[in-house]
Amino acid sequence: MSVEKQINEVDTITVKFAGDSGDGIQLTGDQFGNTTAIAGNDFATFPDFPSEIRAPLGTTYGVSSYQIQFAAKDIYTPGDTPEVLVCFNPAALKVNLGIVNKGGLIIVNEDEFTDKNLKKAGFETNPLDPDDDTLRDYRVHKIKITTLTLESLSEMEMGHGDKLRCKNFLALGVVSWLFSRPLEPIENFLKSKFGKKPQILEANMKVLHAGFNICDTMEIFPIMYKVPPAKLEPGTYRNINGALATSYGLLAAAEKIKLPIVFSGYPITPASEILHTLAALKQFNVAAIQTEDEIAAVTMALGAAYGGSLGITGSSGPGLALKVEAINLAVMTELPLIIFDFMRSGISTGMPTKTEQGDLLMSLFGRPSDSHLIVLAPSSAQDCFWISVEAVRLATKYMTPVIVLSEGFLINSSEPWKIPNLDDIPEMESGFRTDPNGFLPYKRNKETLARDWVRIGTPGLEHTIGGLEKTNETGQITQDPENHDLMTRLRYEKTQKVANDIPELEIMGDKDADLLLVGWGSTLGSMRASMEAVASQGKKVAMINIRHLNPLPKNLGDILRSFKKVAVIELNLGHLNMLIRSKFLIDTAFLGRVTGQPIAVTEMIDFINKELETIKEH
Amino acid sequence: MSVEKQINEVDTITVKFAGDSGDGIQLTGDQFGNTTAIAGNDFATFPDFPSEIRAPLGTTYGVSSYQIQFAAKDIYTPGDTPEVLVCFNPAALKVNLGIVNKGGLIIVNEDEFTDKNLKKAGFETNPLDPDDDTLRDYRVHKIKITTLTLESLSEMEMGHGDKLRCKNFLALGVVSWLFSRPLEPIENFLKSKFGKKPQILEANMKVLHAGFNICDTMEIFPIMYKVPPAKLEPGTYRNINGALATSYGLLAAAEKIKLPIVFSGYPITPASEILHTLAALKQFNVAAIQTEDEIAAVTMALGAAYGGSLGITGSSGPGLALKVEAINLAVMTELPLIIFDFMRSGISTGMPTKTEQGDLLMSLFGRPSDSHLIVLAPSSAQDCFWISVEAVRLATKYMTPVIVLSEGFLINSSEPWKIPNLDDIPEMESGFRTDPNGFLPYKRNKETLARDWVRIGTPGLEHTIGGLEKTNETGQITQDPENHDLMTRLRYEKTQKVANDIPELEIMGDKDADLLLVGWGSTLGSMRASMEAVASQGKKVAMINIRHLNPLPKNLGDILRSFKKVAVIELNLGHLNMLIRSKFLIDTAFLGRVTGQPIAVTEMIDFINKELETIKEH
Amino acid sequence: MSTSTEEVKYKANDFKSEAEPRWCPGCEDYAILKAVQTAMAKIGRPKNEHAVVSGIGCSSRFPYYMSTYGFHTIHGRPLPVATGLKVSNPELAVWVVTGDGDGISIGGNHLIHALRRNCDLNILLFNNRIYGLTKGQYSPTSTKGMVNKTAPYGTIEDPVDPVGLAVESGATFIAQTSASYVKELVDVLVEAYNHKGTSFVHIYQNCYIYNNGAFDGFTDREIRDDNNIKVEHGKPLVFGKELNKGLTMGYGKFDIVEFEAGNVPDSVLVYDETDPILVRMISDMKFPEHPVPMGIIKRVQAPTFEESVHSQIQTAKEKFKPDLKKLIGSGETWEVK
Amino acid sequence: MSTSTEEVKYKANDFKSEAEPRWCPGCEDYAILKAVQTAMAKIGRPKNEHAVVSGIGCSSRFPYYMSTYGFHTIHGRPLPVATGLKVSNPELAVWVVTGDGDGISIGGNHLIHALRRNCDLNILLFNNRIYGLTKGQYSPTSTKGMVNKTAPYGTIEDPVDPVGLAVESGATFIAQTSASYVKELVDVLVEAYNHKGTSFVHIYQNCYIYNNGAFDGFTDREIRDDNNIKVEHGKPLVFGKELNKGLTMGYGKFDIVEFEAGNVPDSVLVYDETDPILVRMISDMKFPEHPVPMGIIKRVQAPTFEESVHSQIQTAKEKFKPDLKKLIGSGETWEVK
Ligand SMILES: Cc1ncc(C[n+]2csc(CCOP(=O)(O)OP(=O)(O)O)c2C)c(N)n1
Ligand SMILES: Cc1ncc(C[n+]2csc(CCOP(=O)(O)OP(=O)(O)O)c2C)c(N)n1
Ligand code: SF4
Ligand code: SF4
Ligand SMILES: [Mg+2]
Ligand SMILES: [Mg+2]
Repeated sequence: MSVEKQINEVDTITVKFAGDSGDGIQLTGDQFGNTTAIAGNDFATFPDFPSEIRAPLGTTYGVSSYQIQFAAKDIYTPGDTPEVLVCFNPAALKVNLGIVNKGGLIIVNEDEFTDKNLKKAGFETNPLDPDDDTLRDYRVHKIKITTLTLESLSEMEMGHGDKLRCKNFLALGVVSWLFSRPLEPIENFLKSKFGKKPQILEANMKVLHAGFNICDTMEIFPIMYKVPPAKLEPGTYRNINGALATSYGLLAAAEKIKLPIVFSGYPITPASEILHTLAALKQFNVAAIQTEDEIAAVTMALGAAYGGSLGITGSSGPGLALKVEAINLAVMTELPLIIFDFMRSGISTGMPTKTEQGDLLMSLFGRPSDSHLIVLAPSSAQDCFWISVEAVRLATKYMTPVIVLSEGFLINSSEPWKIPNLDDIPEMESGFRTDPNGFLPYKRNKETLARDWVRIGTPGLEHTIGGLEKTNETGQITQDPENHDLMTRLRYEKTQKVANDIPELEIMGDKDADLLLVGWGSTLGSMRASMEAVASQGKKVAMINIRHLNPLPKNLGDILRSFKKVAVIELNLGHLNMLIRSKFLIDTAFLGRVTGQPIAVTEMIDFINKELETIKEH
Repeated sequence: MSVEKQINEVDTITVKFAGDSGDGIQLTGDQFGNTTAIAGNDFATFPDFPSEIRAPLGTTYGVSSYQIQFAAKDIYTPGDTPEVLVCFNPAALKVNLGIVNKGGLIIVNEDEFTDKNLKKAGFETNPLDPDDDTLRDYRVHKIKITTLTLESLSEMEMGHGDKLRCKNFLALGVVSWLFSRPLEPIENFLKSKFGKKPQILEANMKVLHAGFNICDTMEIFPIMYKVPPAKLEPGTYRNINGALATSYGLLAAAEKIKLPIVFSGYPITPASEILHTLAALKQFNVAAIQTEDEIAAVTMALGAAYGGSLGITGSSGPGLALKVEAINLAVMTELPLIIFDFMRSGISTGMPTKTEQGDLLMSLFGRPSDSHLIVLAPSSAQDCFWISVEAVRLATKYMTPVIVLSEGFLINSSEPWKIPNLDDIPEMESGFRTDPNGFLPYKRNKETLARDWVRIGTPGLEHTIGGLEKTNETGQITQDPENHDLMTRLRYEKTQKVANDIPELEIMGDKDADLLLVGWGSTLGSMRASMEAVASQGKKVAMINIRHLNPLPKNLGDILRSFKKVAVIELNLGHLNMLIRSKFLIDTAFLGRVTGQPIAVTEMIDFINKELETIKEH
Repeated sequence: MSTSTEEVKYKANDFKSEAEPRWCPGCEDYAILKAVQTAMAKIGRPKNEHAVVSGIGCSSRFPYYMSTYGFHTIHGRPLPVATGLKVSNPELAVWVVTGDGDGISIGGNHLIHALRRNCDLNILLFNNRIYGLTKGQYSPTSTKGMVNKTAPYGTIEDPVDPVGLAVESGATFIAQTSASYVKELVDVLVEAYNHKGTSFVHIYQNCYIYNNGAFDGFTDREIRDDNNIKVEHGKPLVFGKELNKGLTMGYGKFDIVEFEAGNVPDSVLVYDETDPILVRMISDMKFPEHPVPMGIIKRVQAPTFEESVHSQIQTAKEKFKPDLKKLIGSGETWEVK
Repeated sequence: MSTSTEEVKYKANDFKSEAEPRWCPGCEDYAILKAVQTAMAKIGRPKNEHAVVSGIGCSSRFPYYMSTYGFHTIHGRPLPVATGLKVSNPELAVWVVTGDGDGISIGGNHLIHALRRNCDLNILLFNNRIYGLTKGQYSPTSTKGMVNKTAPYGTIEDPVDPVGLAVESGATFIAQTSASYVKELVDVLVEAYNHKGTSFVHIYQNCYIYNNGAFDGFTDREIRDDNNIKVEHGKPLVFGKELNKGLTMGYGKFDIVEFEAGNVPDSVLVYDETDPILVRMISDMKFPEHPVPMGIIKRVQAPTFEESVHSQIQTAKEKFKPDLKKLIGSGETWEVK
């Protein structure tokens, strides 16, 4: 295909697809992401959808969207605001209008801008009317996506509805042309997906090419964009989201420790993804069980951990709330239970499909009495893989529950991932005790303070555990006052011991800076982007991202104290902030936002600049 | 009865009764407490019993005990260590041996010191043997309590077992004599209890007097004690424990706000007491409902609060754990749900009948996302009354859940209580909205930020609430990012507003001291006793007890900052301590103990002295 | 509190809120919504006297679309919330909307205990044999072997029969119907309301997106007359397109007899909704050997929970005057001067 | 895994721990403890191959007194814990000890779902119709009107029938007996063990302290033969001190016939533990109109949960080789040089 348009080479660009939940937006986004990956760009995505399954057509609350930033350099976020918005209907335009960059490109499916749809979306006038002001600041391209789809399929013998369902591939063809993307990856996908349905395959292929070709022939766009490949580390890459990375990490850990997985869960957005993924990967010795509720889920996993398997469960806030009592039993019995919490927005049901970092304090302190366990948090989609491995390593080595605080945002967002060599991951030991000699159920390893893990069934090691307080070493139940004080402290100390076994924190950015940004979890991306933006203006900033939240890395205190000012950034009203203040008595600055979205890089930059000003003034 | 013995007048004394769970120890203690009250002493009691219903006879883990300190002056604790120990069997002696003051008096039921019982209790030799060293440091009085009981009832026609069951009243007679106590209150009790069983009444009366008389005739004790009446504020007094005080406080509040109570609970030690008490007081418009579990308990109470009643529930740690999700719904829907947590020892089942202050952080932070509510804690048995009233006042005025952190220790322990004049308690307003004009479910009162409480059924105010995030004021569900941020902050601010409506903290002790002790809940007693003990050595100490734990009283920061050193004391590993450090960035000292028991005054005094030394050194 | 339907005071639309329902196009929840609004109009009480309490699920979005009082609670817990509400405000008409996941999986225990408590609630269980809101996992009523997101190799658990569970739990009113039988549904809802005590209404509801056609086997227009049997108190147990089949008492279960339409033999049983034996047998019928029963399966009178609670309060008041000053001043007291 | 009892390998005492039981003197929990130990000796597997999982309650203290593996979990949750254990270690004999509060009140939902799952667990439900450990509140099996700590004016809820609930939940093995029938109890326990799938054993257990004599009405030595009926597969349904009464098929329920001892009429039914109709009728009998059934009420074969879980894993392995490197490297990949 010869292309003679003006080609605009850019470093980084953000594109957003938006439409009805039924429009196949997520699929379109994913496919575009794939072509982007194969073109060698770095990228990050942000799928965002309503909690309704299929809200009534054309309503604003039914809008689903997929944002992707891709670049010729390392990038860390899906971008604050899109330069290009592809709207499948008026509602999608309505919802996203405010956020497109001035001068940005808006592509709309003109067919959908009917009076009825405009009214549904809450438009009083038609923004596509030549004399309407709404879109004055943008470069608008109207394409009759529906009509073109139907036209290009006019010869095919298939239902009208089936034809309509192809329209997102027309849009994909258009956008592929616009960003000089090859169509092969999408074609490959279509072939693998519809291999058994040749008609649908053919239709989608047709429409995809139609979309691409009309751009050539109809001269819709005066320019095309080109984003050159990023300079990534050499290796084999794939596209990964947090859901897959989490599951693969668990499988890798299970292989390394040579134990089967019993994953029991109760469906809940966004945690269900993990249950779905593992249920389809039973061949890796995974019993993936849907239970009657979250209490059954966590106790079943605990029963499996007691038996000698990897007992794992996962949920989101409302489900975690139900698991509290059982997690305390796991702390008391010192069993290696692993609990994933995919944090979502808001107290109670809140905004189930939106993201937040609101469960940190609950994970640390949300159990009756002094109850301590390990808390980890992945900082990116791919880090979910490594955190899964780490969770298995620490839970089994220290015989303690581990909570992994993951995020709705990480589950769904994707990025390029250099596929790791599994052989590089160290083997792990289950360390099952088999020797009856001198066995005492609560006798501890001197170094780790862990008690022995016994595979239930082992001859000679019969013993009973439970939720009542027990005598140190022997495990006999007792109400002895000093023993309870001792055991409470031992359980606490065991968790603290883990600090000797985790990597120290590494400072990113300028070690000589006055200001240190502190964050955890998914804010890594936007913090890094903000830090680099500020640094590029010649200002000094440093940052850390904490992946081990309990215990905290040993060098945290030293790092904090070596900066004039420490600013904590979180998607909550101040969880880590409270922890740091109480532990290190440092008067931190704080930026917390709970909008259900990542904090915009621009907002963070403002915050950083303000803090830098304050330091100067002093 | 003429008494010509030497009478030893003492200021304060601690007595402990100990025996098998079946020996009627708690009843004996209660009765002795009553005579003490009527004699005009101040006193404090500490009943302590095993979690088994009736553990096998004669075992150490089946020992039940009741400790009481009484005095001619104000006292604050049941005493660290008894000067007088009454042992009903060898196991009771075994368990309590270490704690009796050197030179203290030990009264034993000699009959029970058989070989079998000694072995059960784990004695290798008989400590009553003249040449046995075990009891060398004590003044031991052997009384054949069993034999004497049977002898004094030899003429009565009743079963052997029934006769034996009277033996605790013989002991009560003995102790009454020893402390120059009148028998009338006990007689009155027996008459009211056994009015319908004349034989049992007669037998117990006989035995009681027999116990008293043998002391006269058999010259068992060389001395008697006399503890003169304390100078209490004038008024009518009664003996009260925390369970009754809590329940009466709720009834008083319900009367003041003119609303019925729906109290729904699931049995659990030690919270069940409240359910039992209220179930027997239905005449006060109380629906006391036992549910299938704690989740039903809390949600039923929530349904009642939604309807427009006082919806109240109560539990202990394991039950509170199950209520987390529903409490978050109450925070989200802004309904006046009241949750009692009678804290008990240990994570998981722990030590169910023992006390602890381990649920503070959970109450504050143990819910997904940023979820804020009011947390109160009574500081003594009688304060349970006032905290109940305060909980109702704040929950209904601010339309928010309130957690009352009470303690197992407070439930069971008793003290003299000057009966309040109910007319002095201000009336309260339910403030139900009835006016449909301008009604919006989430519109807030400007001063309190509370939304309107609507009695469900009111015409014209129909609306729907729920766990999804809602638009400010209108209450329509929404996923608008900025709205969620706003609502999260509003919910937080509402709780903070309460600080304007609660009493400021009052400093006890010496305001000019260098050292401030900070505590909450039941440690009030031992902290005060310790502070006064140290003060009596001429050292300056001050203290505060925090009853409002969220929000904290407004003057807390100023108070903390006005002392050189702040020391936090808790029955946990540092909950309030963490809060204070993070909020005020003060490098506190800390004393935390989790033995299931109150911290001993002597231990606290050592701690205070050590802290005073440290201050001096600086 | 009047339930007269003679004077038409309300229209279904009076019970409709301004919010636009957010269910998928094609979802049968719409039909149930309409039926409830129609039933309320027939019942004739103003909207402020109704409260709709729901759990979490597609079905549980229900209260938002009603102009009555509504409480969208948490997953599995609408029943105790509704019980608390009813005990607090006994004059309200309290409706509970729940799903097969909400009401039988996570909320199964509350269901059993609510049914034996017999609080005057109207429970509508929307059974689509799937988890809709969380996008297609199996529920406790999913048929064994069904393939779905959490069971890519098919489910391995035997399904729960909601009506059987209700019978075993001692429910005093049990009805079964389908969202596609709108008229019957409305009638059942009015009767459920009229019943004093817990009414359990099991409604087959098609989830268009994740379990489409789940009930076609017996609700499809073509075949339903041969696969359903309408049970009605005092009426013979006949079914079939031509009403040519009937149930007779067999060996511990019903036998099916065929006859010429119109000539119902005496052996065909006349249904008695108060007879525990017939109730048990009707609910023990297994499709497809037997037809699926539709209508009011059980209705018996018993004291309601809230009545008992309040009558005990009354008894207590008669026995002990509620004098708080006296209570607090009771026991051994003493004067300090 | 041998269940042969020919060679006596173990004595009851081999399954006794050193801990002294802490139940009240007179508690029937002692008798059940002894029976379980005796049954284990008969079963003939070493103690390390048994695990006893319990909830919270007097009954749930059980594991401490056994020399096997034991897990004293939390209130109401022993069943999912045991299920996780059994799925993880299918070769173990897993016993669950629970109470009427633990298993039917807070844990009722897990019970229903465990029974329909059919994991190979042996569930022993100690029913004393009271909460023992928390000192005397009513339980879901307490008789209506019973006065106790939380119901000073009497309970107002209809009790749950554990066996009926088990039948409705599709349990594959259901037995009922009493702690005072030690020999029968031991036999039932051995059979429960032998059954592959969930065995539900409902045991009437007298709480000496808080509900003494609760079952005297039908377990008292004097009258029990007239008030119990021993159900046994293949044996006629006869009872009475003289074995002079029997059950016959009536109108949807059993009729009782009397006859001369020894002359059992043909109309008396022969029990079939696999017949859903007889099972339902036996469990629907209400005391005192009918005798209380004792023995094995139901026993049918069905795939167990853990078998199905592992066979799906097997199927998956056959379908997809478990190659993790390949999996992680799957999808669109690309090289960066
Ligand atoms: C404690 C908790 N666990 C899980 C969820 C997620 N969740 C929401 S609805 C639902 C099941 C819905 O199924 P059903 O009750 O059948 O309703 P339907 O959507 O099919 O109408 C689940 C698991 C939740 N909201 N809360
Ligand atoms: C979550 C939780 N709620 C309540 C309790 C208190 N509790 C312990 S045992 C029990 C009931 C015991 O009754 P049952 O199961 O019948 O056992 P029994 O003591 O009669 O053998 C209760 C309510 C608890 N331990 N945990
Ligand atoms: S997912 Fe199913 S049940 Fe839910 S709204 Fe859509 S069609 Fe209805
Ligand atoms: S309270 Fe009852 S059930 Fe519990 S140990 Fe005592 S007698 Fe047994
Ligand atoms: Mg459903
Ligand atoms: Mg019981």
